Amino acid sequence: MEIKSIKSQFPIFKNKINGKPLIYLDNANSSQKPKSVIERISKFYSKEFSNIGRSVHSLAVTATNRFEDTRDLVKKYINAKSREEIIFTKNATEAINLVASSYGENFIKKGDEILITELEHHANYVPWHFLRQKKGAVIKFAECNEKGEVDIDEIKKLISNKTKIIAITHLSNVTGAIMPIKKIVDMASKKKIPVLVDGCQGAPHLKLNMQELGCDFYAISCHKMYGPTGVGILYAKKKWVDILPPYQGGGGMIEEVKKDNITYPQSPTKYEAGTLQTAEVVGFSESIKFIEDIGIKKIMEHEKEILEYGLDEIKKNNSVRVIGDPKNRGSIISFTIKGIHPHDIATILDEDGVAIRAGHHCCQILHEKMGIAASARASLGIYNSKDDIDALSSAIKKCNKVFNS
Amino acid sequence: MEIKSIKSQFPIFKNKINGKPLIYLDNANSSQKPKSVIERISKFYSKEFSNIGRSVHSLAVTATNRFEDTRDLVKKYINAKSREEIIFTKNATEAINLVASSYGENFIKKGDEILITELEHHANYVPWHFLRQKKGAVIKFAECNEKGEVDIDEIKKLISNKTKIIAITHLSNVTGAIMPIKKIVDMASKKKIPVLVDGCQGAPHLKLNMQELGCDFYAISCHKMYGPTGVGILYAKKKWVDILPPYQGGGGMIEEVKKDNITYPQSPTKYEAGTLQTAEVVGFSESIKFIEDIGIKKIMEHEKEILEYGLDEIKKNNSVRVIGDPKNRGSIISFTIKGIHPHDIATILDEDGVAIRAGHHCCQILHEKMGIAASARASLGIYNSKDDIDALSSAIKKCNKVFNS
Amino acid sequence: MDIKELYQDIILDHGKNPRNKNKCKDFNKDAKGHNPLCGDKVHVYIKLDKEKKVEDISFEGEGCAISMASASIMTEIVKGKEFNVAKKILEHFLNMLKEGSKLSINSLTDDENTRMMSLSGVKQFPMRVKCATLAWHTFMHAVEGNRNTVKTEK
Amino acid sequence: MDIKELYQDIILDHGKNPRNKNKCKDFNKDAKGHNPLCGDKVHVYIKLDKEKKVEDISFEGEGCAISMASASIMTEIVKGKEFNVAKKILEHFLNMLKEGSKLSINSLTDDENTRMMSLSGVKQFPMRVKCATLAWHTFMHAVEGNRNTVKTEK
Ligand SMILES: Cc1ncc(COP(=O)(O)O)c(C=O)c1O
Ligand SMILES: Cc1ncc(COP(=O)(O)O)c(C=O)c1O
Repeated sequence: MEIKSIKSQFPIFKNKINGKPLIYLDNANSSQKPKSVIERISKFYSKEFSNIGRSVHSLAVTATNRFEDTRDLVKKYINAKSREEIIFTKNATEAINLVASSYGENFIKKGDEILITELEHHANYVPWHFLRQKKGAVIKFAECNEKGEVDIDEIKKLISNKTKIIAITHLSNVTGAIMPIKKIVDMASKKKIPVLVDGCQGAPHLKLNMQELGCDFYAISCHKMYGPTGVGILYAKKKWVDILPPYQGGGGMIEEVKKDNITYPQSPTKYEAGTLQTAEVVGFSESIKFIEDIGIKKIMEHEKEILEYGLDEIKKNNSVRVIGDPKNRGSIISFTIKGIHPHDIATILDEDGVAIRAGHHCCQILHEKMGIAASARASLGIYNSKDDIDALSSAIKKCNKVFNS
Repeated sequence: MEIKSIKSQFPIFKNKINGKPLIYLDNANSSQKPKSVIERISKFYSKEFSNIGRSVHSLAVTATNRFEDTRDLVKKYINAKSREEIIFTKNATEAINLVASSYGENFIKKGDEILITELEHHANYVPWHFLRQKKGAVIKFAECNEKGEVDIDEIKKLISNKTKIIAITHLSNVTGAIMPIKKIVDMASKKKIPVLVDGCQGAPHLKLNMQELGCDFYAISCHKMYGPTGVGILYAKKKWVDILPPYQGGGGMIEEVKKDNITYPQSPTKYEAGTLQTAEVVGFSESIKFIEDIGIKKIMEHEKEILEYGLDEIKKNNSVRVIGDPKNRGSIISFTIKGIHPHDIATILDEDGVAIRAGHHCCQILHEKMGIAASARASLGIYNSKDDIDALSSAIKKCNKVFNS
Repeated sequence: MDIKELYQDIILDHGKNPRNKNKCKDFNKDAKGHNPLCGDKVHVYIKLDKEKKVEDISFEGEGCAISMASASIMTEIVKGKEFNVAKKILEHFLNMLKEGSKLSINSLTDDENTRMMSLSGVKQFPMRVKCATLAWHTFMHAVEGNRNTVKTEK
Repeated sequence: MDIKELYQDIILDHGKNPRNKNKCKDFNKDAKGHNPLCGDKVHVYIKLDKEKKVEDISFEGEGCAISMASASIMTEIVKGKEFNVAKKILEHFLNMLKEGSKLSINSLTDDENTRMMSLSGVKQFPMRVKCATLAWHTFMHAVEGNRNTVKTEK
């Protein structure tokens, strides 16, 4: 694939970081935005802006159509069954909070069990913790093995007749492990347990097919998919949006408002309170088009090639320890360097324009399990090349030099 | 004031609507964006973008600083006491939901009373309705008089020792009534009742001074302040953010995460879960600068002049009935035309490029009170001029013609 | 686009003087429709015979000129017709609003076709399509015995 | 900006071989500090005499080179000093990190001033300022008897 031409679609790479070209390897945190997305937002504000859904003047009609067109695009892209299954949220975090609240408060009671894993991002633990506190539910953590993956048997083992939901990541943002979601859903659905998938890392890097995957809920952050900040997506199966109550209350999500009662319309309207992220959603349509223009299969192949090259290169350095060795790995290389704290690594790399992340990556449980407080993480996007990996490797060597001189 | 030069800062006015210049009178719904805001967002994505607060590389540092600079700007603009009092949300609706949840679920119990008014937008009723359903609380509606305002005595009358919060609009989005918030706060604080102000319409049109106003919570939607979509602000007094629990759970809002417990940092971090609306918040800094460059006092004077001219002009048409006649009115003219449904009005006006809103404006309670299902609403922004009012008047005359021919 | 294409005289007439606006006697089917955006509300009453022929039909409600005219015309058109025929007419009608196709339905008289076509201007005003179809959908609901209120989403 | 300005030899030395890294005997004050961003953690132990002089001081913890070096240097600097003097030193130190002002504190020897100044490179790395100040703030907390963990916000 012609990475150069893809990279040239991203204005940010025209800038220098500390006098060096930007090597952006912090994609699991947030991805950069192609020109088409940035310009779509500008154009929307400059030529088409209006609040949507509420007014009948021409601007409002156009804006509403652009917004709803994006919903159709998303529906198609993730192969959902109907538009009602696509709910726009602020981010993936809000999507999971929505489920924990609307599903949790109605279907989970004292003593019921919520099954998550040790791999989960705080976004897929804290909302369940709230529920634990409110309802007296129990959270069970499926164990992560030394390869940095959760074996399906570990999940199976913890299922009981009190299990009310399984909430699990699609692709670990620390070890890169890709979870066998379809198998887990098959197993869970036999016991009628709904499955929520934290798709934050899955969505930008894997082919999405909700009808095939079969999960009940899937949470997406658009800003990790080359899209604008401020918008996320909750996919929720029709059978759930038909019965779950609304989450936030306000304008737009009501049907009839009386002093003693309020009724609500159907999904997605029911779940989209107040003025929405109009420009962001419209802008996101260009992200999907960008991905589709390249093709997710090509993206997956390319990222796999760079990932494997990266793992090979980085392991050549004896002081580096790569975290996890999952059978099925995507887009993520977390590591530590002997004697150098991850934050020092990140600072030294930054001097060479190499942007990575250091810390616990919102996965304290996993880091504790691995006996470390923090790690360094290089995470890939479509614009990364072997050159970027080479820059990473030599910057890592520089860390060794600084600290051992 | 030189309105022409202000209007020229808004790219949208270069477009034609149905071949006519755009006369935008739907500002209470959402305002248009000046070039500086649109360009700030583009620049941020093109040169500075990164996720904030989490990484130590240079882009992340810059982005974080720009984001937090905006918080400082907001703090200063609304004269809050400290940065902890400024929480970024998705919109004003979320800000009110946050309070209804974090305050409501902890301080309001069965039989307690929530005092709102008949003027309230659904955003300031539905979240309390949720609480009513969950907790068995009672909602009391202070009556609106035929002038379209709520007399402070009506509020006083309803206060009891079970009143746990007063939630009230600053400026009605239907009648334009400006409520005497300071007096209400003074009255409430004597009885130790916190006051939440729905500042959606107040923020763009009135001088804001939280320390003088004295309210406990103030909700703002940035998109009505010439700012980006996808971002709102909750001002919450220090004494509340110190004790209220978080609202949504996820990354960024935690301190220490263990399998059996989670601790949280202080506000605002505690209330800002997940990846924030980075570009939107940074873009909003330009909205505040835009407003400050003109000066809110000048804006108020200008809008008052146009409002009075508009009321005079529109009342000259005998078939028009203006809704409400509040003593203290801001930026809003809602009306009906005899024999013509508001939606038909909006459609006919649109043909002349005049954008207004028709419907219940998310105030069904108020419309029911006034015995109408819907109204037409012209709402002002800084760029509106007497010419716009003249265009509105003649478009209204056209409605008469179409329907009486 | 001329506003008079939307507000044709037939529509203004039906909007101001809706036909069959009452609760017809002996109705055996009814349903409510609601368009939250405009606040349009209709309640359709039908007397359906055993062969599913619409013996009588009427409506109550309030709303914009388009929705009231559409309801009024709808009652005129389907009265005396078999449900299956009415269903076909609705299909043609929806097609006209969506595709802008000309309407010429065999089962209708020229005059009836003209009345139906008076709503064709709505196509240029996408936000108003729901106003034009509300009464029709509510009619379908009533016949099919669905007790939920018809809701047109925003 | 050169990375070696941040990671000066003194810092690397203190980072690798931190001084006073233990739980000192007979401490009568202690406090914990936490920097959620890096995961830096320190626990400072102080033996304070009645005149508020720091008779002994030590720390435990883990974190980046900057935070460990800063803690190590801090314990060396304040040991034996009055609390008020230590407080002044901290002021100068914070000023150096913020304003980039040169450091030359009367109450310190040349060598001590040099050690403190080895942290001056942090000014160029705003995200790392909290690493450099964590131990100092925790020291203040301990003496002032505040039992809450010191938290540096993200
Ligand atoms: C008075 C009032 N309150 C609340 C809102 C809700 O604001 P938002 O939709 O931006 O959350 C609005 C605007 O729609 C409003 O006018
Ligand atoms: C696996 C995973 N889940 C959830 C999140 C949270 O996403 P957001 O912050 O956009 O809500 C992230 C990213 O931070 C993630 O990597």
